[in-house]
Amino acid sequence: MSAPLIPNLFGVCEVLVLAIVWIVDQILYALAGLIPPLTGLAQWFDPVARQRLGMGPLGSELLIVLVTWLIAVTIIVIWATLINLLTMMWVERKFYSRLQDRYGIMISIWSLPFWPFNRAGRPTHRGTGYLQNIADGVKLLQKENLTPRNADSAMFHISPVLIASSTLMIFAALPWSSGFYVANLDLGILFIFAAFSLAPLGILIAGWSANNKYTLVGGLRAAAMLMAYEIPMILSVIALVFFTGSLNPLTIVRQQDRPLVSFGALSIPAWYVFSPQILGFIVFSVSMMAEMERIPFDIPEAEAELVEGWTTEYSGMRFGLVFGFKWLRMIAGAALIAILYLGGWSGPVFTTLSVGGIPVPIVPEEVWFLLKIYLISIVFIWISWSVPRVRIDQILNIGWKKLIPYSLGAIIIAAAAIASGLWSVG
Amino acid sequence: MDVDWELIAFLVLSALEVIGSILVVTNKRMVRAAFWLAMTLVTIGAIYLLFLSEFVFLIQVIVYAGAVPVLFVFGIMLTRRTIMDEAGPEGGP
Amino acid sequence: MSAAATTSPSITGRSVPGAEKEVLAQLQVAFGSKLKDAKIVRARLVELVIDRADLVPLCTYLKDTLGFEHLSCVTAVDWKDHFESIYHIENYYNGCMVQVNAQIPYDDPKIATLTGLWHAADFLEREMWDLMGVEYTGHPNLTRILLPEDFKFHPLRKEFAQEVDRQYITRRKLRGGK
Amino acid sequence: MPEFWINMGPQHPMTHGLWNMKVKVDGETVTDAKPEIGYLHRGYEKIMEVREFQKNVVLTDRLCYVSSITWSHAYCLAVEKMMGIETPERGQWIRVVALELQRIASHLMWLAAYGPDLGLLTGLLWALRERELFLDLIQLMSGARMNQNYPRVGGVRNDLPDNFEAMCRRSIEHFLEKVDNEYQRVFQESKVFHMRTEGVGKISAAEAINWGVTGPNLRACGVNVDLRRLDPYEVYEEIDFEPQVWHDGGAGDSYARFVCRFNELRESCQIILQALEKMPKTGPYRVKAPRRAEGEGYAKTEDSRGEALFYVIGDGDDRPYRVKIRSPVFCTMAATPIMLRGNKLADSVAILGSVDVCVGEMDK
Repeated sequence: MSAPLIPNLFGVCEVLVLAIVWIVDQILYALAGLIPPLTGLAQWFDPVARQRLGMGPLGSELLIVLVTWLIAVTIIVIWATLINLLTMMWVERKFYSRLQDRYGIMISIWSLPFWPFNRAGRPTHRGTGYLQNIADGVKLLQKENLTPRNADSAMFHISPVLIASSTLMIFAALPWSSGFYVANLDLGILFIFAAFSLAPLGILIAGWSANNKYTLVGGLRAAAMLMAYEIPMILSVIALVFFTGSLNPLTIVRQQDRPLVSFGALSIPAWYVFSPQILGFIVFSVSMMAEMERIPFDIPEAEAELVEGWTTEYSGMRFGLVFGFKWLRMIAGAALIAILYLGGWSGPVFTTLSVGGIPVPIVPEEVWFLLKIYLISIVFIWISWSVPRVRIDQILNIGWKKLIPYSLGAIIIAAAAIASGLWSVG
Repeated sequence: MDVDWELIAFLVLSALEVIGSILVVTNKRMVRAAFWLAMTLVTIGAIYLLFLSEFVFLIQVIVYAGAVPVLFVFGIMLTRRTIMDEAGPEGGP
Repeated sequence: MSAAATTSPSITGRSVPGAEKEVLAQLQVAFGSKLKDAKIVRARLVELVIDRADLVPLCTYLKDTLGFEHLSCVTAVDWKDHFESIYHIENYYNGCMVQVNAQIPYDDPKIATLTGLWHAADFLEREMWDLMGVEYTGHPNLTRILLPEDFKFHPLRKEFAQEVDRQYITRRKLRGGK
Repeated sequence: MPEFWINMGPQHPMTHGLWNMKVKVDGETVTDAKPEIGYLHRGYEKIMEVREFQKNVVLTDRLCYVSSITWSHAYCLAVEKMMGIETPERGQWIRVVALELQRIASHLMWLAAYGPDLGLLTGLLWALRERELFLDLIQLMSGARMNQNYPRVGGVRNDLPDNFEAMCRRSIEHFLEKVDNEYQRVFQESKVFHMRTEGVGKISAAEAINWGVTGPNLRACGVNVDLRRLDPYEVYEEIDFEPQVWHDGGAGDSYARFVCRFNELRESCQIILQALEKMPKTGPYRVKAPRRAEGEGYAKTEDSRGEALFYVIGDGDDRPYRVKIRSPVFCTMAATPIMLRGNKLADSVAILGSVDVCVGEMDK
């Protein structure tokens, strides 16, 4: 019951585009005083002049829509990769460093080797460490891209692109709040799964094309594992759809944004995790952890026996892409868990103040959503840095013999709950 | 100037699909053929999208781009390759 | 562990006092004159000197009858006029160790392998062939183990001497003298 | 999928050092294995023939960089046996303390390396953190963290420093607490750890003895052989300790090897505490060793990885005529194909990590 910070991303971008057009127009008018032929171009941009000349408004033109879309997509990509990806990597590295009794990364803005930052007497490597990931990225950019001699070069170079682009596709349909999204699809959850399911092909092609035994075994393991874990994931979502009746993430979150039980001022929200869906939630989280290749399930790149698994032969920024985009998939996975089971961006009810009948959010929706994403991710990180890796046959046993029956059980429970009327479709 | 954008999109997608399917059958390397197969199937899905059937498009992507080529490549990986033929591991990792 | 009954029923982890005398007595009864030299060096250590022909029967007796189940070490020594292949064989039941020195003539450095008795002899004999050039006949895979395959010498032989001078710097040298 | 060979090494995250484990896999199952060693061969036995008896301690220190004192001690013991001298009592007690400190440091290094083998990097950093305590103690005693050059022919280099006993007790108290609370939880009580280690890399007791497997790896098979007890050297006779032997079922697997080593950490702490108690407070710690010697001497000691045997022959010169080093890892390496066969590829790491490979001593 809080409000989004950005009520409508598309509208915001449209206003932005129109403002830019207006500024450009003013500059063109000013230049037209010097160069008369520019007057026509300036009038073409000017809505007032267009109306006078009978050309119709510019805002409905395809160009403006296209530019607005581009800006919206760019904003989401920058938001996801440049801000959240780096923050997530920083959180993980800092968190597991503290788990291991050490400081971890410490390169910050005070480590920059020029004047305002690097002053005499100030230690250079005592910061928060946020810039370490950027430094790593710059290092990877400077490195040479090696291609193995006998590799299938085209496929070898295509697969990082395939993995990166399919991961970014997720964010086209992933809303960050009730207003902060690119596209509101009716089948948004299905679209996200479609984008998720494209990556295994890239992993397999990467493992095959490098012409290396480690990558081959790593790719085989990745394919076997991802196939085994996608099925329970989708089955548990099917169980959820019995309750939601919709695949639109906005609708799913809206259904959860109400109190389930109230104890005076406090109340338990109607998140699907507090419903008979708890079994599906567990199955979904475990499968998502496998989908992210986090440590108990990270056999595709088990560095102990397979050097670096299917990423062994990549170097330079190609390695950076396939390595860094794991965190992007982690953000997407945590966001999916939050949307489907943990109420998405709906904050706890008691944090909303009611001033004269109008609910005033103390914290905007985006903050709640990010908080949930990072908490889920920290739980994943915590698990993955405190248990050893599971073996391939054990992983497949867990996947095929435990998770799939459990997810089928979740479907039965959900169907029974709906059929007996214990739970009504939201 | 009334451009039928849907027609243009349909033509472009069909051209991609035809080229992709030709590449599938002519390519000598099996993994490349599987890759082109995936591309062909995705473009077929995009044509479904032109007919405003979103659900079929998404299912097409999940099944025919996510699962079927993966199975194909999985099968290809299980076949014999030159790096496995070396008697000892002297010639490469 | 067929020979457990002769010494002690199970491995207790403690040594039996006086076991070396008993072992030596039994060996002298069984082999008699074939032992060129047999003595107790110290507690729990018996030393035997034999000819290379008697190695396998002696070791079979040691392993099967006396319960010496652990071949600890195989050493080949270059005595310039003859070789010696020295086996340290240990008994886990009474803590006794037998050191078998098998003598090998210099011009024919061959001795029977013990891989039939102890698998441990596999690597140990390969190492000694690699470094000393004593050929263990009957060894299933007598190839170089520590040195490269194409190495041409057996470096532990005394004729393979690459360092003759002593390896230290005198104080006079440190001070700048010669 | 045809069977094919995979190189695990020589440049590989699994090999703790420089050796190559060739593994033949059928899909994910290991069908054959072939260790290929010698990448770190430095010809120690040859070099030692041109150095004086005492100066060889510098070399034996470097046989295994995580377990220097135990190796130098084995060499010094063999030379003492050859020369017929005996260390004074206080020297022997100091040696026992040094040996056990080194054993703990070595086992902690093994524990640290075993963590990443199973994908548990947290274990690495925790074990290395406590290893610092023991390296500090060793530094206090000998002046160096690694390659201490501490044992001497005829004793040890220097007496214990004044406050050593108190520092030692404090560190051990802290360490035992960490063992019970942290290591026990992150390793032994973790279900995934049990899944990864139990039942893999099995070797029977008879086979282990026949292949020459010694030390904790043999005790994990249920064979009660600890050379500190079976063939006591120094003053181990007077110390009351329990060799860590795996008695339950499932003997000889990776988990048993882990438990034996892990419990030796605690046992070594108890030995150190006892030694500090029983040690004569004053007295000579070293005798003068003769410069030249003739004869032969052999000593076998319980190294942190198994039976370390030195066989030294002197010909009357001040240099040994022949030195033979029996490395426990060298013999264990011959038995690894037995442990590996039939297991999964991922298990090969869990198995080879549990046998505690140190390439320096293996390749000599």
